[in-house]
Amino acid sequence: MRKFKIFMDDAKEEQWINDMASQGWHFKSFNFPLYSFDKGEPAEYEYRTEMLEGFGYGKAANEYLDFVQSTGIEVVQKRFNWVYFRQHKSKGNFELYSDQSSKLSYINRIFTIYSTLAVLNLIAAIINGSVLLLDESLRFNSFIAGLNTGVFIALLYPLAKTVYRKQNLKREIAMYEK
Amino acid sequence: MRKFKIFMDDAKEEQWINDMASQGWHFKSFNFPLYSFDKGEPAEYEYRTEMLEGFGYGKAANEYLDFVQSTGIEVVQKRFNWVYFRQHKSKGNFELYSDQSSKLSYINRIFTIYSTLAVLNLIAAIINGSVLLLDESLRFNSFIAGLNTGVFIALLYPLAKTVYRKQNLKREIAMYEK
Amino acid sequence: MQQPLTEGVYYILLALYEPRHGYGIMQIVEEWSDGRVKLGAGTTYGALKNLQEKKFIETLAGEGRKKEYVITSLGKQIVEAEVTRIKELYNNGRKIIKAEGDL
Amino acid sequence: MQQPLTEGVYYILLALYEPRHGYGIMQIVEEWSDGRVKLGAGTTYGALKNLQEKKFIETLAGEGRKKEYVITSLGKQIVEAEVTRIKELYNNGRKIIKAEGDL
Repeated sequence: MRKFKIFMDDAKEEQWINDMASQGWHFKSFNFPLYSFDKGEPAEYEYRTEMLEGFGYGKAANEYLDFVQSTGIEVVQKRFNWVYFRQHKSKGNFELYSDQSSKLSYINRIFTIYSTLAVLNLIAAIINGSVLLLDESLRFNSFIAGLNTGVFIALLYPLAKTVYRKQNLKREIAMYEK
Repeated sequence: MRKFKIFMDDAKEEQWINDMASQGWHFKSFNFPLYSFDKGEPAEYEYRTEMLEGFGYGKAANEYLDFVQSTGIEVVQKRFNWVYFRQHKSKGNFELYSDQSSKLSYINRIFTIYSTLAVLNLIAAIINGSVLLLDESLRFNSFIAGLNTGVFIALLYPLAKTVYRKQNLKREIAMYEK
Repeated sequence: MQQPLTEGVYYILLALYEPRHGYGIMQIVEEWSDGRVKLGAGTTYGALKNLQEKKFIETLAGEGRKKEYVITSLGKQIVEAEVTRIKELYNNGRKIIKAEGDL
Repeated sequence: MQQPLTEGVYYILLALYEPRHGYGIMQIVEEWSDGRVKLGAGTTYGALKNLQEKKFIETLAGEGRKKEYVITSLGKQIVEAEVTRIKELYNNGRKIIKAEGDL
């Protein structure tokens, strides 16, 4: 089965894939903007997504994926630095990060990527927009400024969600060791 | 005694005040750009500086300062959200934050302030600079763009130092509980 | 599931089995740990704020510097679960280290 | 001054008094803690990296999935100091809770 879907929030995407799995639709692959599923037993697998460090290639990424697989976790799909994992429910609860400080460092990784993209788009939008202020005939700048502004606004949502998750974790970490 | 000095880095300012104290010059006040010292016994006091939350006024700030003073620590000077504390050496080692997670949340507070200022100045510099690209007669924008760029560059130093301190602490926190 | 408490929070909760003010907490914790744990004033203040929000401790009558804190029954449950967890860590550690010593 | 280790790092170090690979560590820690501590694969991987950098553990021969880790003598010193610290926490906690029970 295929489904058309676009997510702005990685936590929501993961939740949706797990909801589908609990109905017997097991995630197979995502090729923008289509998700493919196989029919199976309901609630057989638990899925987790992860953004790898850097661009998701090279020795470090391979070593990490190899390690994760050696613990019985399957890599369902890897696209650049974005990975879909799953584990059979018979092996119990499935979390890649089991303590607060490693959860926080993972969220910081996501935050860095989103905020870098947002700042770059904001700067580009401002440059193109400022140029427009003085010469309205520059149609191309107008298009690019609009595009940058759109991307910037679209990024504010996942960025705000990430900041919210960071704040919650930090509050916990001040009191609990993990 | 008075000394003319400007610091871009709060850790270096604190270090310098403690170096002066170890020579018998006890920090009394700072009124930009002059530091005043009183002559006393060498190495009698240990000094700590802190950036309070928000603007340093209101009930929360007063409650906090009251609490700190109740443990025998003196408030030497408070300027907006910037406070100079000291404690007599006979009371032992003096640290406001004794564990990694509270140190980290304090460094995050400093980081937020520096990075907000830096981003605001960068944006202002870009707007004024872009306008100049198309109309070189705008002298005032030129001055402001230069000023913003200067402030932005000046802020990169404390910002980089803060990021460095953050990274070090986070590495520790992943392994050690405090 | 009980989450591990930080050392500072654990000792602050233990100290508040008797009502104490902030500085009193810092002094008794230093004494109990034989000088090892010196809580900073900023750290203690932040922890007391958090623990009040979580309702693990509460304030008694008293204003400002004389404000006294005491552990709640919820706080006591947390401490007891934590002592059980620490006992598990201690027993496992002692077992492994001792086995090593016998070699 | 010994800094408190996180629970996960403490158990990983204890597990490596015998050479083990990553998954072996996760299994023995779950067993020792009676199912309470389930280390995530990402958390374990990150901790092993950090502990190697600090020279608290080292790798034995073996590649990729079969790579085995073992504690160093520096790591053992750290664990022993940690057991001493945990014993202090345990004794203080037991003392206070027990005094309470007598009331």
